[in-house]
Amino acid sequence: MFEIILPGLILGVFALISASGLYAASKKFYVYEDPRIEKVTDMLPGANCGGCGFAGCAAFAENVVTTMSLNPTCPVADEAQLDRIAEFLGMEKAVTEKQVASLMCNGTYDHSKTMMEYTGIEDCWAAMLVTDTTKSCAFSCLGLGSCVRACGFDAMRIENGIVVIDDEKCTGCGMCVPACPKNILHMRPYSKRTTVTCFNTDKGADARKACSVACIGCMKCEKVCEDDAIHVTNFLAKINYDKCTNCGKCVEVCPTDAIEIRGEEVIAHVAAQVV
Amino acid sequence: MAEMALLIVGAIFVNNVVFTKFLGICPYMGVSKKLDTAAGMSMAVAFVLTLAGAITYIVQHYVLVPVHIEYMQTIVFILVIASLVQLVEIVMKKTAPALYKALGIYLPLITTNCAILGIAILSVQNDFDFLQTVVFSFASALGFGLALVLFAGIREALDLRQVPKAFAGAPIAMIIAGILAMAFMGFAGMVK
Amino acid sequence: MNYADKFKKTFFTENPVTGLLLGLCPTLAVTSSAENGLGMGLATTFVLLMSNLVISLLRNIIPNRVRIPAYIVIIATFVTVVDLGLKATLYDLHKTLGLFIPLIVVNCIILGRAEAFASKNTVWHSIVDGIANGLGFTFALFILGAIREILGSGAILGFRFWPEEYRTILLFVLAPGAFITLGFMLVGMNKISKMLEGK
Amino acid sequence: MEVNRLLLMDSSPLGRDGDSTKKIMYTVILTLLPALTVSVWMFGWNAVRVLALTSIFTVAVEALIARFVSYRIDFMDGSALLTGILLAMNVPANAPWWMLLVGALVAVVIGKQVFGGLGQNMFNPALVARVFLLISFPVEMTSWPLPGAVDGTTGATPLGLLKTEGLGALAGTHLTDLALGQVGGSLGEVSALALLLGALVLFYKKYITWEIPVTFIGTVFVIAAVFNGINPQTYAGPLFHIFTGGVFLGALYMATDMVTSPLTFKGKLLFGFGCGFFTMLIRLFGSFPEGVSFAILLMNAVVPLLDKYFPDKRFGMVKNG
Amino acid sequence: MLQLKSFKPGGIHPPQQKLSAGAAITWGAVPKQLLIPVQQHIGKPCKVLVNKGDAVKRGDLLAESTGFISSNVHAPLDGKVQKIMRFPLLGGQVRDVIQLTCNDAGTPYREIVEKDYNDQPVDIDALDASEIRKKIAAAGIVGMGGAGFPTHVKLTPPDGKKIDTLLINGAECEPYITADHRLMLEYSREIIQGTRLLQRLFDGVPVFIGIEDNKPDALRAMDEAAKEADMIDVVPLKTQYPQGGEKQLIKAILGREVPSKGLPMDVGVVVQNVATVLAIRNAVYFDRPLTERVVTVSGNLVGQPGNIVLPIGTPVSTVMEQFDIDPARVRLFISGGPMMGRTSYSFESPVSKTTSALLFFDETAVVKREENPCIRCGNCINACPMGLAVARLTEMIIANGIDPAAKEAVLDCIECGSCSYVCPADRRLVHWMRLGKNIIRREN
Amino acid sequence: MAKEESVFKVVLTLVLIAMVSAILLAWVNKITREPIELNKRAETKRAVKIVLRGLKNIAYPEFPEEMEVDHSPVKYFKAVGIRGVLMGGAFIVKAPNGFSGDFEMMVGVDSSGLIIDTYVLDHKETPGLGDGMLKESFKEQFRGKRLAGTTWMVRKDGGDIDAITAATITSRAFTAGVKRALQAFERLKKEGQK
Repeated sequence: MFEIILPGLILGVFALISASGLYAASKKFYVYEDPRIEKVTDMLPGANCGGCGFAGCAAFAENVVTTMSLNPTCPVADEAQLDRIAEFLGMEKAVTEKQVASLMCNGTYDHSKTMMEYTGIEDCWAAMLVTDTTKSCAFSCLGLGSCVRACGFDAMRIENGIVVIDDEKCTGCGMCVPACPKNILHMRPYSKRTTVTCFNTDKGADARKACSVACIGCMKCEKVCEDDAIHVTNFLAKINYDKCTNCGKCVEVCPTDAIEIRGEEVIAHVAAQVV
Repeated sequence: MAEMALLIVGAIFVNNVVFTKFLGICPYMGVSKKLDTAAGMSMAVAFVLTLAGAITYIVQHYVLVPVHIEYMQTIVFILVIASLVQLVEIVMKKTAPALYKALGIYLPLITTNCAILGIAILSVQNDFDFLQTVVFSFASALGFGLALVLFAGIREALDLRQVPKAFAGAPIAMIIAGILAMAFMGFAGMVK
Repeated sequence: MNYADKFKKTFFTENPVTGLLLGLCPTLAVTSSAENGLGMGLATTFVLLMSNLVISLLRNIIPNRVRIPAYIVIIATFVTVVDLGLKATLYDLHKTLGLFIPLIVVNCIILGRAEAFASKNTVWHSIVDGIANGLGFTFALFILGAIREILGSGAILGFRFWPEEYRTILLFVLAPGAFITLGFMLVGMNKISKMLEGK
Repeated sequence: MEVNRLLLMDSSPLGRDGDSTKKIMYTVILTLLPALTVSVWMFGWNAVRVLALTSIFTVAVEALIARFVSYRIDFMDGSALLTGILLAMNVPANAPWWMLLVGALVAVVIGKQVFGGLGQNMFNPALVARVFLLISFPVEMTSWPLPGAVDGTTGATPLGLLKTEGLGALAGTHLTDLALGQVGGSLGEVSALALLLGALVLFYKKYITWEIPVTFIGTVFVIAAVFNGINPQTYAGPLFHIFTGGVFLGALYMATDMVTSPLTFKGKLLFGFGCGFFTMLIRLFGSFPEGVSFAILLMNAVVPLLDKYFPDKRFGMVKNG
Repeated sequence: MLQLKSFKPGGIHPPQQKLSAGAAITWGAVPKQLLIPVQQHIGKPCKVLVNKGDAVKRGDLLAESTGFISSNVHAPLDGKVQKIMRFPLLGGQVRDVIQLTCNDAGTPYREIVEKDYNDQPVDIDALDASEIRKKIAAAGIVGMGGAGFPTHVKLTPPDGKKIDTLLINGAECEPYITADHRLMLEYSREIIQGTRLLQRLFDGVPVFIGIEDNKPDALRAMDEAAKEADMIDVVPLKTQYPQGGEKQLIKAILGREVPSKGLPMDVGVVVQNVATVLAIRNAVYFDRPLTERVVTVSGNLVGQPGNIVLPIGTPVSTVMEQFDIDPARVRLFISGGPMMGRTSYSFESPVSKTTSALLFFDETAVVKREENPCIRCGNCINACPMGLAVARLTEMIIANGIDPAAKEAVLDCIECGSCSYVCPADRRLVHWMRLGKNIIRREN
Repeated sequence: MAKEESVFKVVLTLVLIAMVSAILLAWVNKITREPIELNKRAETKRAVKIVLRGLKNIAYPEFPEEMEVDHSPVKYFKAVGIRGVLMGGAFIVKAPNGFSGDFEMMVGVDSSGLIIDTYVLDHKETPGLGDGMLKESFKEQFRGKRLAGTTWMVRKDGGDIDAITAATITSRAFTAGVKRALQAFERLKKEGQK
């Protein structure tokens, strides 16, 4: 019997030393840190595997709490755990409407003239170091795909010389906006589908010479809009999405097709949902 | 003296913890993305491994052996190591915040670094005396650090190269480890 | 819980070894043959199952502050049980697995599952989780061991593919071969996982 | 003025000199000709067989990858061929075909393509293959045909003799034999002078620089001299050590491989030193008779650290402004 | 034999191609219209002073500098402002230009210019340093070597920066370009006059005129002209590209190394290009603003390569007519030299203050470059005059992971093109470095 | 998360868990001790049977005895005949300086000092190379040899033993181990004659 009790006692002593030691140490050497860090650490799998790139779960939790972001994420935790952490930190997604990126250019190869053969690095910023534009319009999309590479959701592609955005795949993260050296990518609410597809601020004639679907600043849209949602400044129409109702009148009157309304059936669908 | 030198060379090169003993692979894969972290982890491991080597030696020879409960080695060692790591972490955090910043964050990872327990058990199996155990533990940690830092350097450089998508990340890391293990086999036979 | 799904997950997409890269030390160290891989896998499965079971039973009793030491003690207990048990029954296998039996303690899979799952779920679910993860681990080890054994010694589980006089690629049963084979296996498993997910 | 052809737009500079990757690769291959000629002269048709097989295998494997793994590869850019030839120079002349095939597979796949192909690899592909073969097929890789032996008799290399039987066994070997290649060994290990001859062209073309070869061979020389000085009964002389084995092939052709050697001056010096140091460490104390390939592989792994921590002095990095 | 001076590290030896070295400077006719870029310098943009329909006289101020680092733009000829519009400039940027219809279209340009210089020069000995600086600033002079940095700024070092040496840059290391070469031959006396003016600005510091040894006639002429001048020495330099880079020139002649991120004035040096010196001389002696420059016209499509004086704003198409170049055959059109010059896509683009050469090439001269993987041969590093690890830096830029230490190095790049020139893998190293600089600037 | 736990509870739980674990282990150890011992002994016994095969009517002790040859411990099972005559022995020796360190082997010797067979107990030699010593072709040459009349060195060193191809070092260690065992037997024999 003794040979069975003795090990029990010895390990018990070890455990006693270690537990009381740890307890005492944690009291004596107490250091304040954000209590949420510990809470988040608790919510993590605690494998301390380092798979997230941080040195252990606590370090990861600290990053989560300080940056308020679950990116990079924990490869071990499952969805539910991550959700719980997000909920605990109050990081739930805002209930505002999803934004999508839209291109303020329609300068396809058909609409504007290609002026040169650019043979440099396939990147819009790199191209901008060599030339301001590759087409007849100085404001147009270069079509070299810097935004496509910035998009982490496979929502963009280059087609016929300009970038095409898939509204469904776009998550509204906005990474593409600063990736564009021409500054022609803007965010708009998902349901507001009317866009001015031009960014040319040259005078009408010059703009028209550069691109067949350029906004010439003729003011027709401004006049026809009943909601005071579209205004022309610097020979360029701009839509105020707080006011736009997708009525489509501006699209009809635009003489150069510089205003576009995207997928009308989708609008109906969205409208139905809103109601 | 020569014996000690052999022990050290053996632990670092010939029987490298990572490449020939397969110990500490998880942190080896996990903490080797950046050189800074790799270096920090190496130092933390060296510290804890040496300390753990010494303490487990005492536990083994003054507790386990006298009462004939060698079979409890695993459970006692791991309890000691886990408590030790946590204790070091708590104490360091308070008394040496600078050091904690540099090493402390790697400490939780060390509990699950099998190199610590592995080396402790190996020291016992090899019948090392106290000094040998300490030297062996420290040298093994150096070997681990060498592998980690070498590997981190390679991975940093690899980030700049065009590794095929299918191989990027863990697979290429494994293959590199394989090639390194091959290269380390050149040291075979150096220490009898 | 959808069991079929759960098992598919732990075998492929979230396989502890090839998906989450956990428990790599034993994976690499003992897979010089399919048999060793199988043995190590099953030993780990046993520990995983038992520790999951006990920890989920005690999950409301163990105080938070000593959670980790407590879990480790529980895990270490079962590891020692396996160690002694194997020695008593399968002595030869124990000899080859050697050092790595005690190291099951620090296999991240076990502590990981204890923390992530068993400490938060009911006993029954924890048992299923333990078995699934253990078998996933075993599966990976077995495959890896099989590949290495076939390439490195031309045989698997005693069955020879080509006569003993023929050369085999020795490297595969040695340390470098373990890393290289696992590297390629990760690629393969990723491909399979993608195919499974694609369906 | 209407322009009917579009002008090119690109970044400066718009001119270029005539060098190309292909040209470099094929030049290196050409400079290997003297050494290859010597080995064919020594080992006869067997050498030709090994050379042809490895070349065909490596290029074929690369071609297959180019064909089936949709990855941009020009398998005729000479890099695969060069790897093949270097691999051939690292195996014995009587190597069986299947071993060469395994070697080619390892060199191209594990040594190069898994990293992303030309220029992306961290380790010298030919050496990865050589070490792989050495570990996998030790018997085949360590029985060397003797030069001029038609009957297929095999023997150990001078280094092998030194390792297994001590210095006494080398009594009959003259330094001139070593320098000219009248000893057993792999195709490329045999003639140091022929290798040097080819490498002179590379120096002239500036495809290789002096730092790595000189520090590599120099380190081997110095370490060997020190040990020989301490105990001439046990340790062979420095000239023996630099002329035997793969030191010249390694120092001139393998360690200087552009892709896997450091970029910086100090890095190169340290790299060469490390290669020499580990070579001698393994030769003197390890159980492998030859350490050149292990040493270079090891140092390949250190290259990123060397490049990072031993940068060249930048213009304008002057003290006190 | 005396070892000629040159710079270290790096440097390359591209073929000289100085086809127009023997062609004396010519003068064309006044073009029908000029397109005068509103901004031709580095720094703050100018404010346009004229409106559509305004009549302007040669020398009138068209656009005014708006700050210290800024530079005036003057009307090169009499005419009427037609329009102010966006227009592609040489080098591909689309910027505002002032369209001017010339009154004297067709008359020889030389006559108009020479009228100005027939007057008595102002009494330069009566001028003090600040007046000279003022005149230079008013004349809108910018660095004519290519960078276009406002000259008066360079000549006004901040307090505490002691200038002890003045360098005149006559290296002209770029292939093809001979404009400075011809200026040194034909206007050596005037250049020395300008040099002495500059010397006065810095209390008579010693002056070295650096000229590469591939221009022996220019060396002789300048030596001759500098004979009676005090403390002005002509230094022959071993031909090596990019000898004309400021930092390289200082290193070659004085052995001093401008610190990273620093300027020549940090080592007590001011460097001026010979063309700029001539412009300074004209501005101070005759109060003439900078409205014309000598441009080399060359390339394999040019039958008679030459050097021509052009009023700023001359559309390239006018020059092409004078040199009988068939636009339909042009495939590559470079303003500046082939190493650092920029491509352009419109023959209507105007010549500016910084246009040193117009080069026209057909299809045969074009090297189509496909980027191959880097084989780490190190050629780029050996060629880099700034001692940069180009291969590593570009790797980082491509992978979008420029580490902090590397950022400084990237910003040190002078874009001389040596690395790309020697790269066997045809990598667009300079373009990547420029992109890297751009990324770093965007981050800040 | 639970509220602040008391010291008492924290320490007690851990101690309890530890004690229960330890007691469990002690119990497992108790019931497995015997089978483990048996397993260990069974292996040695199996080896002894192999290396002493062909010897009839012998007895050897349950546990080996120990002596020292060249400062290295040698364990041995003395095989005695019916009348207590020394009929041979099984010697467990350390083969020194193998490729991967020392390895343990057993050598069986008959009464006249001839080797019956060899058996490697535990080794770490390179698979495919050093483990050639487990092959019949290698072991065969030792059988029937005795200490005298053979130069116990590999051929390369001027001895009579054919080394395993490409594994000279292993062969050397093996040969030295065999020699050690034979010396041990000679000593045993002398002691017996005294």
